[in-house]
Amino acid sequence: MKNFFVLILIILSFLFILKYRKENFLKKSHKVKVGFLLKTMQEERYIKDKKYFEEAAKKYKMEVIFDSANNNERLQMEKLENMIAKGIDVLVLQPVNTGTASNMVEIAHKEGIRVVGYDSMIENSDVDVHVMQDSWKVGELQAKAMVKWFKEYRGEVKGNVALIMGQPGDSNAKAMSEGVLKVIAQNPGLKLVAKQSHENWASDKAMTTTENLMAKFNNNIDAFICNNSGLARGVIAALASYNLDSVGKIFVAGADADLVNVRYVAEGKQAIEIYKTIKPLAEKAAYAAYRLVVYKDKTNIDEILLYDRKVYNGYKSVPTIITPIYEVNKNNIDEVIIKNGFHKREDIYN
Amino acid sequence: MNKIVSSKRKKSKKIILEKFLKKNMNWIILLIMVLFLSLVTDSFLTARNLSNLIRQSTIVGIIAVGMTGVILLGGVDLSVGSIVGLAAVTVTLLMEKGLNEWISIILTLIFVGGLIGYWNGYWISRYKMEPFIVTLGMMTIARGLALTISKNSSIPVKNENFTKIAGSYISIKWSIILLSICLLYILIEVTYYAIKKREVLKNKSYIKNTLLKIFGILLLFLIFIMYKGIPNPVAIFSVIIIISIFILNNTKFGRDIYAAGGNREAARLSGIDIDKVHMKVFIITSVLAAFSGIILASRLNGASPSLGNMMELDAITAVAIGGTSLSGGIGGTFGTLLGIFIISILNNGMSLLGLPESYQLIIKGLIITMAVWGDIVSKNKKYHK
Amino acid sequence: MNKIVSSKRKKSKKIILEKFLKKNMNWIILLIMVLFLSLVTDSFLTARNLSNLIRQSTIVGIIAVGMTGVILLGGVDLSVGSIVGLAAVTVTLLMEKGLNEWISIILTLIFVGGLIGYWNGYWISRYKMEPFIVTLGMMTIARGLALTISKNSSIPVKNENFTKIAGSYISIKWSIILLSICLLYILIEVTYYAIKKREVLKNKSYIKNTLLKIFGILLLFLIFIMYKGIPNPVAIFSVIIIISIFILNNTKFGRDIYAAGGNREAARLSGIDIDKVHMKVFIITSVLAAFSGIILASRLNGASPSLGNMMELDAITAVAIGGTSLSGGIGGTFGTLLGIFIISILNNGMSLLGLPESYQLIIKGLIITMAVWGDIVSKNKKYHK
Amino acid sequence: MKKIAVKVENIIKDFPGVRALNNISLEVKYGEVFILAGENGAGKSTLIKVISGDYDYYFGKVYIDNILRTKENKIKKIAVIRQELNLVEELSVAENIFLGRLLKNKFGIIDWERIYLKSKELLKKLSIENIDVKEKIKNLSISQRQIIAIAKALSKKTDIIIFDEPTSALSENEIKTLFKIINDLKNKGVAIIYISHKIDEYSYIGDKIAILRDGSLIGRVQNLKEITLDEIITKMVGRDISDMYPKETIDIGEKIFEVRNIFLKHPKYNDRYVVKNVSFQLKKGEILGIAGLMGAGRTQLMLSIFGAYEGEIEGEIILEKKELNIKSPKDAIENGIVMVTEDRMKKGLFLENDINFNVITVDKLLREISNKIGVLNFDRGKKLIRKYIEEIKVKVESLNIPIKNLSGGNQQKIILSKWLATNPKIIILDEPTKGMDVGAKVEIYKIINKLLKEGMSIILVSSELPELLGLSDRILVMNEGEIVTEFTRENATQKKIMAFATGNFKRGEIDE
Ligand SMILES: Nc1ncnc2c1ncn2[C@@H]1O[C@H](COP(=O)(O)OP(=O)(O)OP(=O)(O)O)[C@@H](O)[C@H]1O
Ligand SMILES: Nc1ncnc2c1ncn2[C@@H]1O[C@H](COP(=O)(O)OP(=O)(O)OP(=O)(O)O)[C@@H](O)[C@H]1O
Ligand SMILES: O[C@@H]1[C@@H](O)[C@H](O)OC[C@H]1O
Ligand SMILES: [Mg+2]
Ligand SMILES: [Mg+2]
Repeated sequence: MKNFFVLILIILSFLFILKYRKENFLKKSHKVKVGFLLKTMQEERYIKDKKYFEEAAKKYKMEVIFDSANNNERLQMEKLENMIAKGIDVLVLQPVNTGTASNMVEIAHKEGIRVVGYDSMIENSDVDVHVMQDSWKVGELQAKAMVKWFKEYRGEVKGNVALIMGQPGDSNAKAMSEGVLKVIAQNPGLKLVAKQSHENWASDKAMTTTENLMAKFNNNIDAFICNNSGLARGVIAALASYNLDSVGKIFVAGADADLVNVRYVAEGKQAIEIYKTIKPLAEKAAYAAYRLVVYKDKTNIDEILLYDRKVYNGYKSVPTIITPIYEVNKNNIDEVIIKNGFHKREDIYN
Repeated sequence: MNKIVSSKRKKSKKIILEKFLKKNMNWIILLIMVLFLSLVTDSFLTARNLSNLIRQSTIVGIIAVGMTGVILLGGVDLSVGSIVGLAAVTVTLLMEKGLNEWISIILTLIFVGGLIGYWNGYWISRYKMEPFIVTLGMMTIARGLALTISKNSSIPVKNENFTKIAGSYISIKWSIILLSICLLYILIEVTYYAIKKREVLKNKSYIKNTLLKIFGILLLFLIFIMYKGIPNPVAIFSVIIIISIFILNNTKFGRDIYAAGGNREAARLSGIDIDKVHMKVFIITSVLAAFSGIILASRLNGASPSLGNMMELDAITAVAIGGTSLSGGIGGTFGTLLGIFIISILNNGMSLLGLPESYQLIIKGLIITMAVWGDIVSKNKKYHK
Repeated sequence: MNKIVSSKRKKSKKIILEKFLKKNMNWIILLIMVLFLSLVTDSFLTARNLSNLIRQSTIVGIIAVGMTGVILLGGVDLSVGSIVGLAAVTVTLLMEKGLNEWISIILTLIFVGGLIGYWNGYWISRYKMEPFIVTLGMMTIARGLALTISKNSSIPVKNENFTKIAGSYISIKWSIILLSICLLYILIEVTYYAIKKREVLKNKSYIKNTLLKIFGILLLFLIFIMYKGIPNPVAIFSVIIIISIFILNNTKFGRDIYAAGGNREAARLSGIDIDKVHMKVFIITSVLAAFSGIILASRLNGASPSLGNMMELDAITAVAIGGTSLSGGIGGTFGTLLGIFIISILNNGMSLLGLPESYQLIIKGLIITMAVWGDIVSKNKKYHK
Repeated sequence: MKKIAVKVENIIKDFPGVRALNNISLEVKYGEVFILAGENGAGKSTLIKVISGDYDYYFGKVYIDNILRTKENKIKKIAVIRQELNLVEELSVAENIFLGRLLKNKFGIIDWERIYLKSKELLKKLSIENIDVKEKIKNLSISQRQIIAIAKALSKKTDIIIFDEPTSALSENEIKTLFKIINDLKNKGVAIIYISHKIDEYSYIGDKIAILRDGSLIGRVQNLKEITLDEIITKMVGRDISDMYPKETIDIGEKIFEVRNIFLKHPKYNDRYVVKNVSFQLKKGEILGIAGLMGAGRTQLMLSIFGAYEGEIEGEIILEKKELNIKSPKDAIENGIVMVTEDRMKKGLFLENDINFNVITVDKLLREISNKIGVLNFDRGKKLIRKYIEEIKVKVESLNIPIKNLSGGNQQKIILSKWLATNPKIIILDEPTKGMDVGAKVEIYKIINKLLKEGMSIILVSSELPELLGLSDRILVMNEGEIVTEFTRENATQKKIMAFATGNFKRGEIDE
């Protein structure tokens, strides 16, 4: 019993602290606090996102409050709430789900926090600025490279294509796939023989799918287009067991330019990767966030920062900074990957 | 003289401390977390953050209430996470089709919650199949259904009323009134006992619980009055918790659950319809999961088919940390509430601390293990078989 | 005349058919699937596809062997999927640090498999904690560790030898020799019984099993000789299966598992060291999971920390479909093998059919439920409590 | 002088709230049968567990062959046949017999052949031929299991064996065989500790006796020749028991209950019947005894009447001229038929819960004390519980005591009071005093009498013939699922019953 009262006393003293603690106490620090909320850290690229963003924020003397949401949209909203409780001034948000993230924008806005959409479009929302590459374009670029490959290696654009998609329901996966599908539709010689989603972007599942497809079509598949690098690795692993992991034999495209895949490209195992430039993405996002805070009282984005164009997101035309995407092939690794500092030369070649 | 074979004898002071520590392991973990977070972060101990935290705990919390019943029966329900996703998608689709929000909600509760619960309950009670495997199957099926009907994409909500359901707060005035009523009720109860049944007041655990309740309500007072009032989902969750505690302790149905979970055969031979009890519990659990999905959709202003992924594990964890034995028969909702708070504070705290996801996972796993260990050690409970 | 109180009486012809159907439910499901896929797709019944299919089943298969032991004890191990990821990452990192492939493999087996198994076993046997919750904690921890040590990225393998471990085939010549030895062994056994112990040959289930084995080996002959020989992982898996069947049936350790799973108290009082049995089984399971992770890394030519996600559920499903009771004491590896094949054929078939993921999930969930239902009904097994 | 096998000194063993053993000292020599007597809860089983090394924590010393048992040196040579059998249901008879000590060949691989052969031998020694050693335990009846448990202990080839109530589920014949074996063992110099509530067995096989009451040794250890049975009983219960079977004459009324042509299909084998063509009647105020050997089908027959049989049932059940359709225990209870099942621990009690819970947790009672929407009225519940607990005279300090802390006798009384509270017309008692001491038995018998007076009728299934003969108005004898004969109270004798129960006579045949 006595112990229990001690316990209560301790808790009561907490209450005391709670009561006399003013919330604006938090806002005392003069540094601008920018919240950077990613959807997950469970892909290679996100380490870079974080690193570049923090570096850029430093330049603007902003304090970064970072978090990620384990690919879980509910969790992401909670993390946002936590960030707001921590007193962020502006938010850079990569939505887990592009379709349902508008609510997060609304929540932030209610607190007077402006939002920069990061990496993917936040649909149907009042988001202030987008900084993103165009996922649809990623798919389109992959498919165009494939068309080129057909011409080069097969002489004609005719053959079987398999589309290896990521997490079912993922909006980016969907956008990229649509980009691919559009190009395929434009080329009557191309036949889409398979279109398969993969739970959790699992590369081993992509490997299994590839094995099954190769058996089904008796190796008669000419190209695999994958929604990300991990999936492409699974495809390459499967092809390797038939000694078909070579640009000359089968076209494989991935996206993210993970180190291993860039290496595959260098070794001639994989045809191309799409490099979604992360550094400019992160830097531009930091820049936009900074401007949005500094020019808090201005409402017209045109007066605050430079952007490329306005993109309609279902609710309004959002001022959007588009960051470039590049095709990575055997010939341009130096230029696209190494010079940009994305991967080191010695990591790729040895 | 007797020689002591046992080496367990220790000085009594030490034993008392040890006993105290063991008995209150979960509370101690909670306290340490709270202390630590208050000291290390500026934002943990603010009304706003605490209000958030409590609201955040409601989604899993609602599911965990149902899960408590399932686990009391010695079963487990792995399908709840997928039901959350399916319900969220369904309710938004129905509204998109132009249905009124309440009709959509009711249809979802019946057709997602009710039917899936019935399916689970059917195989489990009719064919005595393991709940683990039946609900594992349903977990897969429901996720597939969610993907199918949503055509793999997320669905926005345009209905303002729907958004308000989970998004708004009970005004501060009403919050004060409601909380005061609760407080009053407890005080009346105590007075009643003081007058009519003195012996109850001598019961240590009754006193402990009452103090705890009063303290809890005062805390809620502080938090919610300082920040916007009671969030709607919290109010809903509170009602669910209270009802579930009441059902488990004060109704025949609740008794049947404990009996069926404690000794299935004895319960059957006492005339209790085990199958019906299972059926009901699984239906209620699914309906609660569907309800949780609806609230989530309202909070998120939309739904996507992957919502609720892995939530079943969070719910089970909360129940287990809360001291309900996974082999059935022992435990209850009050413990689950504690479990929910431990997990929520943990998640909230680590996020405030800005720990990377990978560390968060490690720490979370460790704390789960420790909390359940504490519970087991304290009550000398063991899993059998 | 007798009046019938129960309405359950049926005509005897119907009963015989029903009995047959029930008794062989899993085989019937398998047969229907095979028939259906052979008719509907051109590629299912090709040596190449079947060879693939069998190889694909080995990753989960190896884990399921360990899981069979755990489930025979009445427990469950949720951490195996994360162990796969952690082991895959660890072994590739070690090789990247320049270690030889065999040393890397051994270190991984010891430090990932052994240690995690020990951790799980420790809490479960020392404190009698529920395996469900201990391994749930470890599932989170191990995933966190995998993310931490890999710095969230995928790690390539440059070591050619390592890639060969799971990537290559046993040459056709050797495959023929190996399979012939197996066949020979069975024939010798039969002859031995025919001469020495006639009564065994009268045992229906012995004959059934022997015929099944012979048929199986002939089938493998066909498949592997027509396509490249026995894939390495399949050879490894076969060895693991055979050892595990042998251990479960013919060693003290194996019988101790059945005893401990069937009646913990009786086993303890018979002098069986329950704690040690648990410890061993959990260690073996983790080591097998780690091994599976290593093979997966070799197959994939690299590793990423998210590998093995949800694999625990596949393994548990295979065990359950294979007729091992989730409450312990009944079942075995042979059934698990059948379960693995059912799942693999299902996955392979749906992928050949080009079904969208969402339908695949629905069908998979239904088949899981039906298969386990068939097993339960056929053996009149029930879950208790 | 015979050598000392087991010696215990000043043993104290505490459980939360109970001192189960209080300063016990005694010694057991090789070549003698040492009887441990005492009421339920006296501490006999606890003492056995201390001796055999099941408990790590206790005060005092245990010597086996004059070597002190310590935590490090546990000395595992003692074979125990435990009260709670402890067999693994899913494993075969043979494997259970050799559990933990499975025979291996020289490669360390288990030698199933030898295990089966040895098991057969052992069973033969016990005169049991009809049990297949490959059969799973779960397919055996309780008495068969008991025999397997004995075989298991005997297989250990040790020279200290403890029997904790081995005969409570055995038929007379089996008991005879067992006694012969015990005698043989004794003559071979084996030390035997024997616990039983059947006091007449003591003089038959015992050499020495120690009597426990409430954890303490009453008097000194004596030679059985020095003490009479009455003295033993008096010492055990601390008072005189004048009449073991206090049968009171009650006016037997009209026929109230009847079953006609009951057939029970085996739940697994469609072509086998567990009970065949059973018909009988029961009158108001009557005790109908049912005798039979192990596996005669008595339990299954009763379960079927109670709606709890798992296989298919044919036949008619008629209560008060109304045909009943009983599909579950709930239906039976609703109609006033209740059953005290034979396996208390597994099928009767909620071990984790208190007395309160255990009494009130019957569907009918719960409904009685709840309102329309199912909310329980605890005050009403408590009143009900108190009333029936008082009626049956259970002495407990509080209703919040966990049921597992009560002795077997008190547990059984709690179960009885629970059924009484449902206001039954017919009570089925399946081995109601199994494993109970004489004192507790007499109390149960008194309760039975009281029930009859209150107008209930009782079906009593029991393997203890004296009990059946002492209490029943009529006795039915079952053999292999059939009723083979019926005796009135007056012309029933143990011998006649056994003749029919063993199948030596068939229905209609007249004995002698
Ligand atoms: N594990 C336990 N925990 C708490 N109390 C126990 C435990 N085991 C036994 N007891 C208590 O110890 C006392 C002695 O029990 P024990 O089983 O030794 O009696 P017994 O003489 O064997 O009785 P019976 O004839 O009914 O078998 C009883 O009061 C019992 O309730
Ligand atoms: N659930 C069951 N499954 C299979 N066989 C059963 C089952 N229950 C009982 N039997 C069989 O039915 C027969 C009758 O058993 P029952 O328990 O009714 O006998 P009994 O007369 O009560 O004998 P006792 O209780 O002394 O063993 C036995 O041969 C037993 O093996
Ligand atoms: O970069 C990819 C991202 O665009 C997608 O949404 O998720 C998977 C990542 O690999
Ligand atoms: Mg005893
Ligand atoms: Mg019986």
